Amino acid sequence: MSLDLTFFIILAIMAAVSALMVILRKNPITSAMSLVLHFVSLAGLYLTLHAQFMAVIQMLVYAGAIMVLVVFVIMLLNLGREEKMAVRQSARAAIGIGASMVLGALLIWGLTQVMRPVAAGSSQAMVNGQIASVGKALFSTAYVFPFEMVSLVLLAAAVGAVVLTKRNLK
Amino acid sequence: MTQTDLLAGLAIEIVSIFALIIMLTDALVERSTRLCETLSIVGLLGGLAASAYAHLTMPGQTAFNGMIVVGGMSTLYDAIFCGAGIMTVLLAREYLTRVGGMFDEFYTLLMMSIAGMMLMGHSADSMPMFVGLEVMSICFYVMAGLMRNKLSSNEAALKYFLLGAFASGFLLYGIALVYGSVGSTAYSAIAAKALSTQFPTLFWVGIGMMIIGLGFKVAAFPFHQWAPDVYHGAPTVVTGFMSTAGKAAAFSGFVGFIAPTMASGVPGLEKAKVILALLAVGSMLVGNITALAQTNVKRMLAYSSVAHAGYLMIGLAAGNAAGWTGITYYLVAYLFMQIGAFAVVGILERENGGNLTVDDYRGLARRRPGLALVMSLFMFSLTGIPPFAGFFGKYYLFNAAIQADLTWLAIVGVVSSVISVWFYLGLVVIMYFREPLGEMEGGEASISSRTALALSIIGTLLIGLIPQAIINIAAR
Amino acid sequence: MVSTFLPFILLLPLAGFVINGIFGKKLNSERLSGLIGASAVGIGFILSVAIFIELLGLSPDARSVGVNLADWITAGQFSVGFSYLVDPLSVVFLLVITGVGTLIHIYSMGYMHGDPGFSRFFAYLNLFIFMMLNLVLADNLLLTFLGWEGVGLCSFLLIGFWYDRKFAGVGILWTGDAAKKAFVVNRIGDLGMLIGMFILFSQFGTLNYGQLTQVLSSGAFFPGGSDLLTAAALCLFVGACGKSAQIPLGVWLPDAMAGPTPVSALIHAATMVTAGIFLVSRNATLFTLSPTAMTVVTCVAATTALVAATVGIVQNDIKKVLAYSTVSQLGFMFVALGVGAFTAAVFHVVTHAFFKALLFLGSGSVIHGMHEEQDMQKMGGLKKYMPQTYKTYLIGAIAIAGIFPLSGFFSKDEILYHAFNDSGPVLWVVGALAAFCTAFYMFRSVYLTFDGKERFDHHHVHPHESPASMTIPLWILAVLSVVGGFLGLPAIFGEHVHLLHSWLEPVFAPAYKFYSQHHASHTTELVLMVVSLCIGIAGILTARRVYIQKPGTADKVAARFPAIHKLLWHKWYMDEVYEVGVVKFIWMTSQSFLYRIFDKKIIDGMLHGIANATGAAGRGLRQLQTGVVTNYVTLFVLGILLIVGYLILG
Amino acid sequence: MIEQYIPVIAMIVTGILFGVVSVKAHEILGPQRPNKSKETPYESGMEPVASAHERFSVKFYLVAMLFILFDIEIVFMYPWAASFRELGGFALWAMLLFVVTLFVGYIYIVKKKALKWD
Amino acid sequence: MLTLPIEYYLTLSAVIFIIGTIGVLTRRNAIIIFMCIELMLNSVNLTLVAFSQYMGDMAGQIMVLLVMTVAAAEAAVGLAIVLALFRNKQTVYVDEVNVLKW
Repeated sequence: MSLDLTFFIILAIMAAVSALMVILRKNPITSAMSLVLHFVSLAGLYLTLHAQFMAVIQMLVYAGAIMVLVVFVIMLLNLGREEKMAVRQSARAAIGIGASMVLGALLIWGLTQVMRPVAAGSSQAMVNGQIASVGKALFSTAYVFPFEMVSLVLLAAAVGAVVLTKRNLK
Repeated sequence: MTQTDLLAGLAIEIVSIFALIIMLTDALVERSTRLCETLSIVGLLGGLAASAYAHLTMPGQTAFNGMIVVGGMSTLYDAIFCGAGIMTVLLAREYLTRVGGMFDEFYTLLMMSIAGMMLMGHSADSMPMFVGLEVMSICFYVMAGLMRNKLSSNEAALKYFLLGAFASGFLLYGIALVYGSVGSTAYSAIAAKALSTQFPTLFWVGIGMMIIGLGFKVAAFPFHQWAPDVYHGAPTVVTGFMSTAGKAAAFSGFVGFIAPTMASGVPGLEKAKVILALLAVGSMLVGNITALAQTNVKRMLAYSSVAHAGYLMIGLAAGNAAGWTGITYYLVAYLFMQIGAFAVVGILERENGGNLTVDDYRGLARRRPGLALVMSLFMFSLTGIPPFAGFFGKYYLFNAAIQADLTWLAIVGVVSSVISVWFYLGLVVIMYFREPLGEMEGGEASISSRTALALSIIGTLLIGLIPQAIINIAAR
Repeated sequence: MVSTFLPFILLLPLAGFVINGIFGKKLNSERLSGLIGASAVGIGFILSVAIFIELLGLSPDARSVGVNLADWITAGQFSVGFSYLVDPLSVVFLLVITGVGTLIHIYSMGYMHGDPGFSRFFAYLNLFIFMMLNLVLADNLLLTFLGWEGVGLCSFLLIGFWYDRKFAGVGILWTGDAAKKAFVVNRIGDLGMLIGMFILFSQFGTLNYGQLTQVLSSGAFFPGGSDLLTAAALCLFVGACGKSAQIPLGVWLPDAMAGPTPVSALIHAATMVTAGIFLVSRNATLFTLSPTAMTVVTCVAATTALVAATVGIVQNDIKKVLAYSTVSQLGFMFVALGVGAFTAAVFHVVTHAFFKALLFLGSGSVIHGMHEEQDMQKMGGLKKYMPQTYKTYLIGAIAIAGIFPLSGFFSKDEILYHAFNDSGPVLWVVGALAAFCTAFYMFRSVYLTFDGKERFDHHHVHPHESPASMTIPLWILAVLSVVGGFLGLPAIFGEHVHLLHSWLEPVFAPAYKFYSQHHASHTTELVLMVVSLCIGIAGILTARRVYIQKPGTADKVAARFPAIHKLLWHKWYMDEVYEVGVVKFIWMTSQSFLYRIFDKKIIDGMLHGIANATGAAGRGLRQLQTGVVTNYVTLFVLGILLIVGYLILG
Repeated sequence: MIEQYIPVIAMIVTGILFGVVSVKAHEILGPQRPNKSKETPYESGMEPVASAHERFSVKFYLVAMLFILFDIEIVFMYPWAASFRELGGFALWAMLLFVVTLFVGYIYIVKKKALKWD
Repeated sequence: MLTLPIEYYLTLSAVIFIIGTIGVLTRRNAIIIFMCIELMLNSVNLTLVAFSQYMGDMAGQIMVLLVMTVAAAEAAVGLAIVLALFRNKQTVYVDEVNVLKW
């Protein structure tokens, strides 16, 4: 077993198990911490793909910023207590879970049946994963417009957060 | 990047910059509501002018390395978004002040969402489409919850947010799979490379997921369930805006990737057509039939908007040029009649959620004859009675279906529009032919609300009289 | 000249609608509003006559002029304009609509006097005329459909004109409900018509009447085979059934009587309800190509004619008698269409427009004079109070009963003749029975209303004759009802005396290519004429026996014919025969079966059933909307599963 | 080529192990004899009066939200900063526009007193 | 060099995506539902990065940048909505939030 495969398997198991923990743990804080672990393992997986910059910002944005916010809110609302049960046991939930499982099986089967490894650009991967390549692409004519527009998403979020939560807004 | 690129994106840039200016105005100026209102209208008119300029000087050109496309249909989309924005601005202050949601941030969010929509309408690549969609959606989540002290508004925002983010996940997955199969996010790559892709399954699952994601945004069955609740709980002006401009934006995104897919000739195209046709059938029937059982006018209109998404999807399923122009025409027509209907609902609504049930509309013709008359016109148009705009919209869409050998789909469309007669004209009958239950308070409209109503009436009639002009612009 | 006048004919009523609709309240003058409304149509009539004269001057083959006003829809190679076709058929309808329309406008100025919605009423009437003209003048199905929907809308607005009045209809309490019922039933018909249009368009790529007729008559049949052709014809016929109140879509017409009487006369007797006949005549070639469709038309029409006539017998509301009569007469017209006698159908449309408008306006005059009383049992002996109304109403009744030489005789006889000739004795007998009933109930209404004891309350009701603005139109229509028959004299009077036939010849020539008509000898024709005349007279006499003649008279007759005396003419025995044999049977069948069960239970039940089923489906689907996000997600995921599964496995 | 990341991974693993071991070691090594007064939180000798889980003010949330805003800004700055000389003037203007846009957001938040601590 | 077949990544990401979906379907707590949606978005990111690297095309990674930005913004807005709801009705459980129905 090659080193690549070893790493992949370890990280993949980590990612899948932590994802399962997110949906199975009763305590919201535990779920949140599992999610952090999941983000970290995804960052590891990005490294196995040689997408170094992606791995870095995965840690910064997800594990850093977003999870901070989530945990903040959980604390804020004093939701540290546990739910009665982690997963609802009802016919509807069973249908939903069943349907999702079948969907997942279909997806995996469909995506792997006809796939051949895409190797066209894999030699490029080392270069493309580097921060400089991302910079070059991001500031090219093509992507600069979506990049500028995405700032509106952030502003809208800021305005929305203020308007929805700030007390005594004028 | 060149000057041409900047000029091509000018409409979006103007609206975005005005959004920033309004944000600053809101932050720095005391009592800035009127100023924000004026700035919004100026910005939207500017956007319209820039879009018209682009349509005249560079129709059909692409800019930013094929990221966005200019002129033709995208100009009509711009007109829909800006038009809806202007009417919403005219209606908003009076209504929001009454129901307790008057924050100047409303104008910032409105302008930002319009910028997002315009980006969607112009996009020739799934990347800007996604960004535009998210700008729009995030603004909508907040706008739906704008009456932050009302539980119904909070609930609407929460439901919209959770389901919307969930659907975004599917859209994104679809984009990723299509990207993997054709090697690019550009729509032109779908048309050029999809036929030769080694991974047709990947491609079709991707397209299917994108249909699901955008099907949610247009509120198509079975992804429609958010719409009645959100449209009901959100402030009425926001509902009117979301259900017209929001739907139009989602359809502009839809047409963007479905059109090249239909043109690509990839094996399996028939399956995609079947799916779109079934979504259309489900939306039309479920929307119209459920609307029958509603007692709340806002909810009734919400369900009927699901049905209208179904009519529009007929155009997608047809997958021909007549379908695309039909969708565009219908969206223009729908803008006026639907936003007008919600304007009337908003004018009548009271701060505690009163005057919203069908019973409150009894005998409206005697108490508010003007409002009853315009509401009836909108109802007639929504039903699809000639010569109002709604009739021609349906006509073009059904015609497109027939051209695509989908006569059965057109027939289902006609049948479901017959069902819609019951509740649309039922409301007219109630307004005109029923005794009122008690005294009605409210219903006085300010000058700006009247202007908005007049605009929608003129639009509904004019679009019906000059359908060809709209079709000509769309076909360019 | 045609192309110069036509826009005025069309646009004047539209202008009248706009003026009365927008400025009506501001004008605040009944005289002015009425004048604007009536003159808009009146000028149209004069111009129509001018067009008619011009066409007369042309050779028969050149009497077809297309006028294109504006391009309306262009989609690909498919284009529809606001383009109109002036040909013999449309000119006949044009003259009837504007002519009768003018008279009814004048009449309305008297009838609606003092109504707060006076100007609104005239605005609607004018809009109706505009839409109706679009319907008949269009040169393509789509524009006809625009007019079709438009007249439906106007009918809706006008039936519900007094929306806040109580009205006892079939399962209906309010006038507004009657309007809605009419509209909904009509939409079902429209659905059929739309589907028919779709089929035609998908097969031929055109909706233009000229092109359709050309393709069809070229012998190159439907690319889709004759089944599709039958389907298209039947779909159009469903539309025609809706507008022209044929079984099973006829239930709305009696309830439509909730509208003001001039509306009943104009829309629900003279013009709009004949739109179905127009539609079939316009597409005569299509129908003649499908024997199945023709048979269906005949059967539906004959059933309607007879059923409606029997139901008419037991009605006590004077307007309802006329309403059922209208349904029955429309059935006659469709019988004519079904046997390929298109000219006879159009002929009956014209004469029917005269005498039925006359009868409705007469009944309106009665209702007006009786302070809005419509129940015939509370009338009686009115002829001395309103002699003008009585005389004209009587003329109308004689005309519809089919008495020589009034107009109804000729047109009805022609239909019966063709029924006998082209179908057979069974159809003839059905028609004759219906004709008998017609004569009977019409004279029943005459006697109950104008003759016999005065059954109204003299303290509260003071019958009076109506003003001149109402009686003058009555007299004009009476004259037309008398002489109208000479438009189509039967062949025994000589060659080429059937003016209408020669006039319409070029229009129906392509259709006759596929549906040759039999010609019987003059003797057969004469015998049939005499028999049908006798039937009419018999109907009248029966009515007279039952409602006028006193027991004394009956005794005298009985003494002369002792044998028949016991059976028929003895008062008590006659009463019993009448009670048990005729009235009870007919009453039973019509009141309990036809009216109560067939009309109310089956047809209304079906409509309500559909409505209830959709309503229940609506309430059921509503339960899906539980308000809980996770449930929504479940449906969402199921949808995704189906879509993705279909894409991967399908 | 995953080998080049081994030192990084080794460090992460060591860090995690150190954290886990130092928390868990005393549970395993030390004696476990809990009683009721030992389990109550130490409040300088006072009896605890309420739950230790106290709800924070919403101001914390607004600050955290602002942190996200500028965190993302930084994320987009990295690729630019890493090679801004090669990218040239165009990228400078693009980045400037981005920063200015977000600065408008900053002004808004400050002026709306979303960060005011009272 | 990338030595593993891309199916490995696609399969893993499909698995995580479905786990996220199941979480959305079964949890009651709006915040946890939101976390599950984040799981789904992350799995898509993995797919995008994999495609991007295997095809040698930068668009996928740019897309991931944008998705992360959007996710951050959604987190801010979504949690603000939860806070606003909590203020009016002391709950974050979605099955207790059903005033709007039918």
